[in-house]
This record gives sequence, C-alpha cells and structure tokens, in this order.
Amino acid sequence: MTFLTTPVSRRRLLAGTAAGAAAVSTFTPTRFAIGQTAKLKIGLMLPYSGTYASLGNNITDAFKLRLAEVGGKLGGREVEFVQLDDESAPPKGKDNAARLVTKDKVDVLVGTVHSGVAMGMAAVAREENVLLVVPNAGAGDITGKMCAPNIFRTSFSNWQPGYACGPAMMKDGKKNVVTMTWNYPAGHEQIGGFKESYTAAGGKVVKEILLDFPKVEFQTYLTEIAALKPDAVFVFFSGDGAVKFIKDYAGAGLKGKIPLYATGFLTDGVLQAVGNDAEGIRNTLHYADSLDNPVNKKFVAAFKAMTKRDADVFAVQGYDTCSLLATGLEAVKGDIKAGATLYSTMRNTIVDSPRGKFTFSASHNPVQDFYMREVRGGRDVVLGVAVKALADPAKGCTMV
Amino acid sequence: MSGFILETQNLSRHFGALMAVDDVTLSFERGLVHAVLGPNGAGKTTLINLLSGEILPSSGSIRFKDYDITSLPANEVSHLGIGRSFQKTNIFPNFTCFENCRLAAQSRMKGVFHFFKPALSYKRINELAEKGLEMCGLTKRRDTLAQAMSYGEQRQLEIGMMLATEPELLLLDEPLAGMGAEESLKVIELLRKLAKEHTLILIEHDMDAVFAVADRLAVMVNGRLLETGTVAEVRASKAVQEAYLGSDEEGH
Amino acid sequence: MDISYYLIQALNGIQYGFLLFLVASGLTLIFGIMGIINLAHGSFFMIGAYLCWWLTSLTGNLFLGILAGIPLAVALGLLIERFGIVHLYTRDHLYQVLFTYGLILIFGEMRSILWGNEVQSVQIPEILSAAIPLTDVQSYPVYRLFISLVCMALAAMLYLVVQRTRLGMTIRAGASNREMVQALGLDIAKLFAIVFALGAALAAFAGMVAAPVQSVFPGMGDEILIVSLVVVVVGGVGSIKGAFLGAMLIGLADTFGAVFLPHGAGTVIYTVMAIVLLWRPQGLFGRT
Amino acid sequence: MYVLSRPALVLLLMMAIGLGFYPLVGDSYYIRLLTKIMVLGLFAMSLDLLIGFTGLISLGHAAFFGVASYAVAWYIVKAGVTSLLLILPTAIGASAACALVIGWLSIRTAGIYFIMITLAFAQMLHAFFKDQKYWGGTDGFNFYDKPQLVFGDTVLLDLSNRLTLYYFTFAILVSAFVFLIVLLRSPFGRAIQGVKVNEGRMRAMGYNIRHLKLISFIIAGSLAGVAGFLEATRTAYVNPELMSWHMSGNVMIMVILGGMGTLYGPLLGALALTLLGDNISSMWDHWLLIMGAFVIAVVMFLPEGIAGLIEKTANRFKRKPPPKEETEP
Repeated sequence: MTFLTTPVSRRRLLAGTAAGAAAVSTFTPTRFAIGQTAKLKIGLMLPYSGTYASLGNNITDAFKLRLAEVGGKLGGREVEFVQLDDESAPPKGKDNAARLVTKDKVDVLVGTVHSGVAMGMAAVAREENVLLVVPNAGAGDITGKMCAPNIFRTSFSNWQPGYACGPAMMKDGKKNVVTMTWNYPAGHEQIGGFKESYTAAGGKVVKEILLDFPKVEFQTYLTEIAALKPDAVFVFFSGDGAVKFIKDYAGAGLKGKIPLYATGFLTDGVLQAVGNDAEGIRNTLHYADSLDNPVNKKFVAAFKAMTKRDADVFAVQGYDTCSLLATGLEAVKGDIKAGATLYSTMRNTIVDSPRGKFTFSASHNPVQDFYMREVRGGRDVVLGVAVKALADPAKGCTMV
Repeated sequence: MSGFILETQNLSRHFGALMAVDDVTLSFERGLVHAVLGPNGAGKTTLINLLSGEILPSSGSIRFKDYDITSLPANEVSHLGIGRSFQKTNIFPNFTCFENCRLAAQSRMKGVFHFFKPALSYKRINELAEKGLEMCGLTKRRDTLAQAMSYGEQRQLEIGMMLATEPELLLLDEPLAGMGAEESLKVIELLRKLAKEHTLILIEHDMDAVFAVADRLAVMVNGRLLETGTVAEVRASKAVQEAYLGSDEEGH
Repeated sequence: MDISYYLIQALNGIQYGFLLFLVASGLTLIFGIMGIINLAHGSFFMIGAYLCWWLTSLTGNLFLGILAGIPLAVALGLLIERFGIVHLYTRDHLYQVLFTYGLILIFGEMRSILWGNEVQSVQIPEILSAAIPLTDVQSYPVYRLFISLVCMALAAMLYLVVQRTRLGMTIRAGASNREMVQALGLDIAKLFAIVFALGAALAAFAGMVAAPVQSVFPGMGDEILIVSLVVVVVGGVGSIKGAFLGAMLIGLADTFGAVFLPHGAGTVIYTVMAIVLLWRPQGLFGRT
Repeated sequence: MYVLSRPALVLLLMMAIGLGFYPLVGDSYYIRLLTKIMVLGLFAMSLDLLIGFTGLISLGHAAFFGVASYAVAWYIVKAGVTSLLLILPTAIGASAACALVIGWLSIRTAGIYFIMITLAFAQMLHAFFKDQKYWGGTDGFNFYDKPQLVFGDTVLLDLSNRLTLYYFTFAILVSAFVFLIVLLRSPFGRAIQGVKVNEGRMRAMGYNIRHLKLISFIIAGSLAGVAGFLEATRTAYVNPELMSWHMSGNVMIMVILGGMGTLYGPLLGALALTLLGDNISSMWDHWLLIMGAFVIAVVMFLPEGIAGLIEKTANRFKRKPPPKEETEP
C-alpha cells in the first residue's frame, strides 16, 4: 500500500544463465508440449535494496551458480528470471507476488528474506496454486498454519536455531538470562524457540527486552542489562543491526563480563565489520563456512570465484533452493503443472547441501543438524553439533 | 425589566500592556440608536468584539436583557438575538448573495444534524434569507456571486446577512466605511428603517451620518469612556470638543 | 535497580533530548518566523548522517567529515530556500505540506542514487571510543557524553545568538510579528534565507553527530521528523525555549517509557503530547 | 457552494459504465488493480470532505483507514467471525470512535497545529499497533477468510470471490459518492462549506464551529473506515503501515492531484497515481524522483488538480459563455 514512498516493484527481465542456451531439448514432451519447451519462468522476489540487499544478492547469485552447475536448465527447460525487489516491505508483499503470478505469469515463485513479505507470498501461492520455494524467511506459519503441498522452505524455521541453543547454554552453566530482540514476529519466534528448550532444561529468563524494528539505538537496554547482571544474554539480531549490537555491547563494557549467546544470524556475514568486538560470542546455526565437507568446500570456492564475495548461510540456502527445484523438475521432465507428482518428489528429496545432507519434514521444512559455533580470531568455529536432525514442530500444519 | 437592553459593567480588555478597552460602564436603551465615536485606536472595534463575544474581556461584565453574556462565545451570543456586521467586509465571496443570506438564516435552525434534506427545501429559512435580501435592497442581485458585486453592495449584503438571523440588537461596525456619498445615503436610509424595529449600536467615523441617525452617543478615547449622552449633550461637551470633535472638524 | 541505574537512564534520555532539540529548534523557527510547515526538515537530518558517513570514509576522520559536511548542509539549505521554499510564503499550508512532502521523495531518491539504500555505520574516532566505568559492569561511552556536550554548547550558542545579537533580535521580532520585521526596515528575504539555512544546518549537524550511535539508514529522517513535530507541538510553535524543554521532556519520556513500559514504549511520547494539549492547546510556550 | 458540473457528470457516468463492464473483458490483474483504485478513491474522497469542503488539513487520515482494517482482521483472526453484518458496522464504528477522540482533541487547534497534531495522533496509533504483539507487531496479520453475508444456509455475498468483491466495492463507491452529494446539499453540508470559506463569520452568525468541524471529521473518518474495511478485505492482510503518515501523505496527494473540493477529483487522483506507480515503477528504480518532482509541479502549476483542468477545458469549448450559470439557484 505504501506504493509511493518506497519504490514499488523493480523488475528486470533477465535471460537465463547463458550456459546451455544453445542446447536443443531432445526429450519427448508427455503433456503440455508448448508449456515444456517454452522457457521456465522463475519469479525471484527478493530484497535488492535496504537492510537485506546483500542477503537477496547472495541468494540470487548462489541460485544461479547452482543452475549453471546443473547445465543451465531445470527439467530440460531453459530458465527465464523475473527479478523483483520486495524491499522487505510487508505491505507490498501480496500485491507484488500477485503481480508476478497474474501479470508476469511466472511458473515458480522464489522468495524471500523477510518473514512478513514471505507470508504474503505464501498466501498468494495458495490462492493461485503456484509453487513457492522460500530460501530464507523463517516464519513458523509458512510451514505451519500456511503449509500447503506447493509451499517449500529450504532454510529453517525461526523456532529451530533458537531451540538448538537452549540446552547448550544450560550445559555452559548459564542459569538465568536476559533475552533481547526486535519486536517483530521473527524476533518473537526465535526467542520463543530458545525459551522453550531453555526453560525445559531448567533455565530462567529474567527479562525479555523488545525494541522497535529496525531500530538500532540499544543504549537504554544495555544500561538495563548491566543493572540486571544475568549469567548471560541471548539475542536475535541480524545484518546491520547485528553489527551495531555487537559494537554497542562491547562499547557499553558488557563484553567479557556478561557472555553473549545468539542464533547464528548475529555473526554470520558481519564478523569482518565488527572485528575484535565479536570474540567469544557463541551461537547456533545450521551452517558454518568452516564446515569440513567436500560439498561445502567446493561451494565456498565456486561462490568466491563467481562473486568475489565470501559464501554465507544465505548463499547456501539459495544454492539449495535451486538443487531442490532441479531434482523435482527432473522427475517430471520440466512439467511444472504436474502437481502432486512434482511435490511428492520434492518432499522426499535428500538435499546434498554445503550444510550437510538434509531432508524435508511433512510440512516441507528442512530437518537438519544445528551447530554450536564460537567466534575465534574473526571466524565462526564449529564447536560441535548442538542438536542432530532437528525438525520444526509445524504447529497448525494440516499436512502433518 | 429595565429599559436597558445591554449593559456593561467596568468592562476592560488588554492586549499585553495595551489597554484596548479600559473600565467601560455603558448602558444601551431598548429601541434607540446608539453610536460609539472615537479616534482610531480608541478601542471601538474591541468594544464591539467584546459585546458580540468575539473576544473575552479581561475583567468586567456584560448583560444582555436578563442574561450574563460576559463569557459566552460569539455563536451563543448570536443566538440570544445580537447580530453584528463587520468593518472589513466579511462575507462568503464565492457564494451568491442569496446563499450568503440563506447561510445566515440557516444558523437559526435547531441543531446541526440536518444531513439529508436539501438545504433549499427549508421554507422558513428561504423566507428569512429573502427578507434579509429585501431589507438590504439586494433582491435583484439575488443570484450574483458576492465577489462580483461592487464594494457598496457588499457592505449592504453584510447588513442583509445580519438581518437574516432576525436579531433584536444590531452591532454595526462602521457600516459606511469606504462608501461613496450616494451609497452612504442608501445605507443611512436603511439604518433609519431598521431603527424602527431594532436597537442599534453603531460605530462610525462619518459624523454627519452619526448625527443624522443616532439618539445617544458615547465617545471613547484611548480605551476609556469620555462622555455619553444625547447628541446635543455630547456636542456641547467641552472635553469631547477638545479631545475629538474639535480636532476632527479642523481636519476637514 | 539502584539510583545510579536511573541516573544513567536519565543521561541517555537527555542525550536523545539534545539531538531532538537541534532538529526541533530549526523546525520551530521555520514555523514561527517563516510560517512554513517544512516536512522535509527530517531529510536534512538524514542527509547530514549520510554526508558524515561519506565524508568520514573519504577523509578517514569523523571530525574532518563533520567539518566538511557543515558548509555543504548550509549550501543545500540556502539552495532549497532560494529555489523551492521561496514559492511557498504566500501559499496555503496545504500546499506547503505537499511541496515539502515532494521534497522528501526527491531527497530520498537522490540519497538512493548517490549513496545507495544500505545501512551504513560510522566509526567512532579513536580518542572518543573509550568508556567510563560507572558500576562493576556498566560503563558510559565517552562518545555519548561528547554528543551531549557538543549539543549543549550549540544550544547555549543558539540562545546567545537569539538573545544577544542583532540577528537574534530580528529573529525574535519575526517570530512574534512578521509585519514588525518589515516595519523595522529589515530585509525579510535575507532573514528567511538565514533562518532556513540555519535550521537545515542544525538538523544536518544533529544527523552527523548521531551517525556513529544510530547508524546511517534511509528511514532515519522520517523517524526524527515525527518526533520533532511532537516536540514542537509540546513546546509551542516558534519558541526556542519551548523547543528545548519539549525536547528534554520527550527525550526523557521516550527513554523512561522504554524502561517502565517496554511493550507500549512507542506511544508514550504521544500520550505526553495529548496531555499537554489538553492542558495548553498552544503548547507549553506557544502564544494563543 | 458545491455543484457537480456537466462535464464532470458526463465523465463520471462514463467512468461508472466503464467500471461496471470492465470485468466482462478485462484480465484478472487489472480487475485486482481497479479494485485497489476504487478503494483508494473512496479513501481520497473521504479526505476531500475535510480538505476540500471543511477546510481541515488532516495529515493523519490514514489512522481511520488503518483502524477499520485492524477491526476486520481482529474479527477474522481473533474471533473467527466472518459475518459481514458484524464486521462492517464494527469497522466503521471503530473508525468513527477514533475520529471522535482525535477530532475532539485536534479541533481545539488550527492551522499548522492541526496538521501536526493529526499527524502525531495517527503516528500514535501506528506505534500502538506496531508495538503490540497481540496486534501482530510490525508484520501485521495475514488471514485467509473474508467477510461473507450469509442468510440462513445460503451465502448471499462472498467477498473472497474476486468479482463479488469488485462489484461490492463498486457499489459502495457509488453509494458513498451519492451520500456525499446529498450531504453537501444539506444544511449541514452548506454549513461546513461556509466554515471553509469564512470561519469567523460563521461563528458570528451563530454556528458552533467546533461541532460542525467535529461532525465532518467523524463522517470523513467513518468513510475512511469503509475504505479501510475494503482494503483489509481486498488484501486479507493488515499492517501498521496502513496508518503511517506516508499513507496519509499519499492520499493527500491523490486529493490535490485530482482536484480538491470536487469529490470526483480524488477518484481521478487515485486512478492517475496508482496507474502511474504501476507503470513507471517497473521501468525505473528511482521513479520516486519523478513522483516527487511531479508532486511539486502539481503544487506549482496545477493547484486545482486534474478536475480543475477538465472543467476549464470544458468551459472553453462551450459555445457561449454561461450568463450566470456558475451561480447557485
């Protein structure tokens, strides 16, 4: 609705990656001959401006990296991208997604980072019965209340990384904590997951601090934490807010005095910017660029070669999104309208990801390992697996 | 019931350090024409503004008939039967003459919740408006936009609008201001006519006009009341001659 | 929670209040003297912050960045007044609102073209990056004290200029009576230009010193504009004294609102405003 | 005094016919877009009652739009109720109640104060809905059911059907337009127009200005509430941005661009701005630069808006100048 104050959709029609453009499809179409030989239109609705711009770009580039690796085609069809900047603005989520589907007539929706926007996309995907793959947004409802056969997520649910951290903190002997996050659903859910496992393990949450999203003026709250003196602090922040938080935490003199725990979004992709201030922060996530497996090593190197940037968890999720689509569409020979066959193939895919192999739950959310990491010497070092094959409870999902 | 329709008691109004109206006690007799005289800045318009409720006094009180109207706002004062016209033409320039008067008459309707019937379908209001137009002599200009009329006509309309509210007491702030001789005569005639049925209080610079219509005079200087009485009494007053009339006449 | 905790929070509130004052004082003067409602005032704060980030990264030093930024902000203010605002003096408030709203859009897009849409952070310079230990775990960052001191000095300077100089006299005269300025034979066009540029520079300066603690982000102008409008309403249009007390009141209300009413913090300042309005519709120091 | 001019009437009839028949030929994307335009048009029209007819420059009109939207969301998400007969009146009632309180406080002031205070109160509501977890916080709510009119076991009106919603919106828009025309001809309507032209004289003539302004404010707020109801129903989504000052600013631009004080102008404004946004935005990243310049250009060169332009042009083409037609009977 705020179509005036922030730019609405920015579309760029881009040809599919050049690889394979010359190759002529040889398979015999079984149904909808025209549909299958035509290009597959993928609507990439991601943030290309604002706080999450770098996340959107990493997801997009990794998706394209994977596409090139599988020969530039999905299920034998060439790919055409319609890219749209969602600006992480929830009010426009539905209108933009509807526009991609009804005006640009995309076959697959891919997006997005911001949970609020992704919820709008999920609603449109259900209404218009279009395949949606969510490469980041962790809102529980996407694979909970909103779950549908045509909605998949290759990232995580907000509940997961928080839940993974609780028992680990108890093991570290932190018996009471102050939590802090932005006052928005992603924040509530990540802290909620944490509280669930932490209090179950006997820990006590002394105070839950919420601040306006996306405000980064933390001073008042840091003053409060210093006065409360808990055993530890558990937070969820990401992107630029994370940079600011880590610096202010150190600036207020709390670093080294009250240990800081977080979900991995606090440190992923920001370590260079914060330097020494992040040392010692422990956090849980389903990926670390230092993971020692061949898929990851190859991916990290290829991503660096392609973009000159370091890979991060968001890039991995974009990469896996393409893998999932490739497997699914291969099975139905590019027939995007194949419905149940396509969706059940995707549901049963085992994705060989840089994060390690993972599967999907009945609600189409990844069942995956979560790692405990600690910042040492400017890198997230994996201390071990915090929880193995953690599945989201998928509250409210009718497919479970 | 006394013969006075309006009385002020030690009425004062100051703006910061400026005493615009200073301790004025005045009584206005029912049925007569009163004129308030005074040089520029004497506080005449402030007095009218106080009487009509446009501004609140700093101290003192005002009685209208049996009501204490000291702290009543202008709209409530109007409903008690005090109408006023303004020195600076104060009309609705982009409405027709009729609509100007009709809007004035409409103020006499009870309540504001008249949402659905067309405004023009209220007979009594239309009659009041027509009567106002007729009395100020603008019936033939009924459908002309107010802004398209001459200045003199606009001044007439100003009075017509006041009359459409059926007031008992009329407060007229320089009804002749800026008018030509011919137009002035017309208005003086109108004032005479009005005097038959209303009590008039007018502020005026035009001495001839004042002497022609007024029964009682009050002279103000620097916010204070200098003299009151009949025309003859005031003319004879030495103080007035020194302070105002004398100098004014020399000026002519 | 001992007394020192509340003192530190009060310090936080006052520091925010000083920033608000720098923005609100310009806003209130522009309202009071020029009769202009300038919604684009918050944009100067945002532009100041981006200028600071850009110039600091060019020069490598925050102080140099600010020093270079101030004349640019003044120039921008003069430019906008000469070529834009000057057309609004005789126009209805409605058109002033729209015009300056249009300016916000233009400023926002210019910022996007020149500097992008990313959130940027500005390094606190080495000499101000220390923290003063207050309790065993709590320290107060020196840079925040620095902001308060600088703003306090500016507020004092502004006060002296308004109270003691000829320009100040003209400004005060203009705020109470625009005709009087003309009657005194003063050059109203020059006065307006000076007031507008001064206001713009104050807001931009606030953005510059705030950049290291608030980060630099596209929406920062809107946010401060709304709060500054509340400050002006509370303090009374045209009153510098009102702007100062209003800023302190709102700064403290916002901080303690976050402390005592963590789930309703956003509405606290508006509640304060509503209460002031019920009591004095013209604001604390506004004229009736 | 408000008169619907002949060219305006012709234009409106053409628009009505066009809107009435478009779904028979149009594609689903534009049916959606037109629904949105009609909702925004209604919203802008309600603001025109304040700006164009009462002389109240409210920069917080989105508050009422948003509150009604949240009322819809509350019924569907929190109470599980989808009855149109329950939702619509409550949504309007909620907006009217907010307009009463905000209006009562703001109308004590005038000029710049009024603008700033209406803005601040809308921001207060914005902050409230953003802060409260119960109300969905920054992200608001998505919901999946839409209001229905059910009689016994038969569904008479199901607003989740795109075409039903389109025609429902259309019918409401037409009714609101007729209502406003009737209102503006009534004694009350004439009185508020008098207030806009000359408030002081109205007071001197005995009108209670505050009452007139407050009632006008409440009616405008309620109509914005109807638009808010439609918006929530249309998108099945509510969010604090619905009552942000950008929303208020945008709708004000629609009113001025279209032509204030004309009722149909705001509809044109909503149409022009939305189509402009829909088209330019996809061509250039920085289209808001054009938008900003455009808004400034309207202020400078087209203060009467599109409607003013239309009437001027239409008058020029008339055979002979009307003798006294511009005047009121």
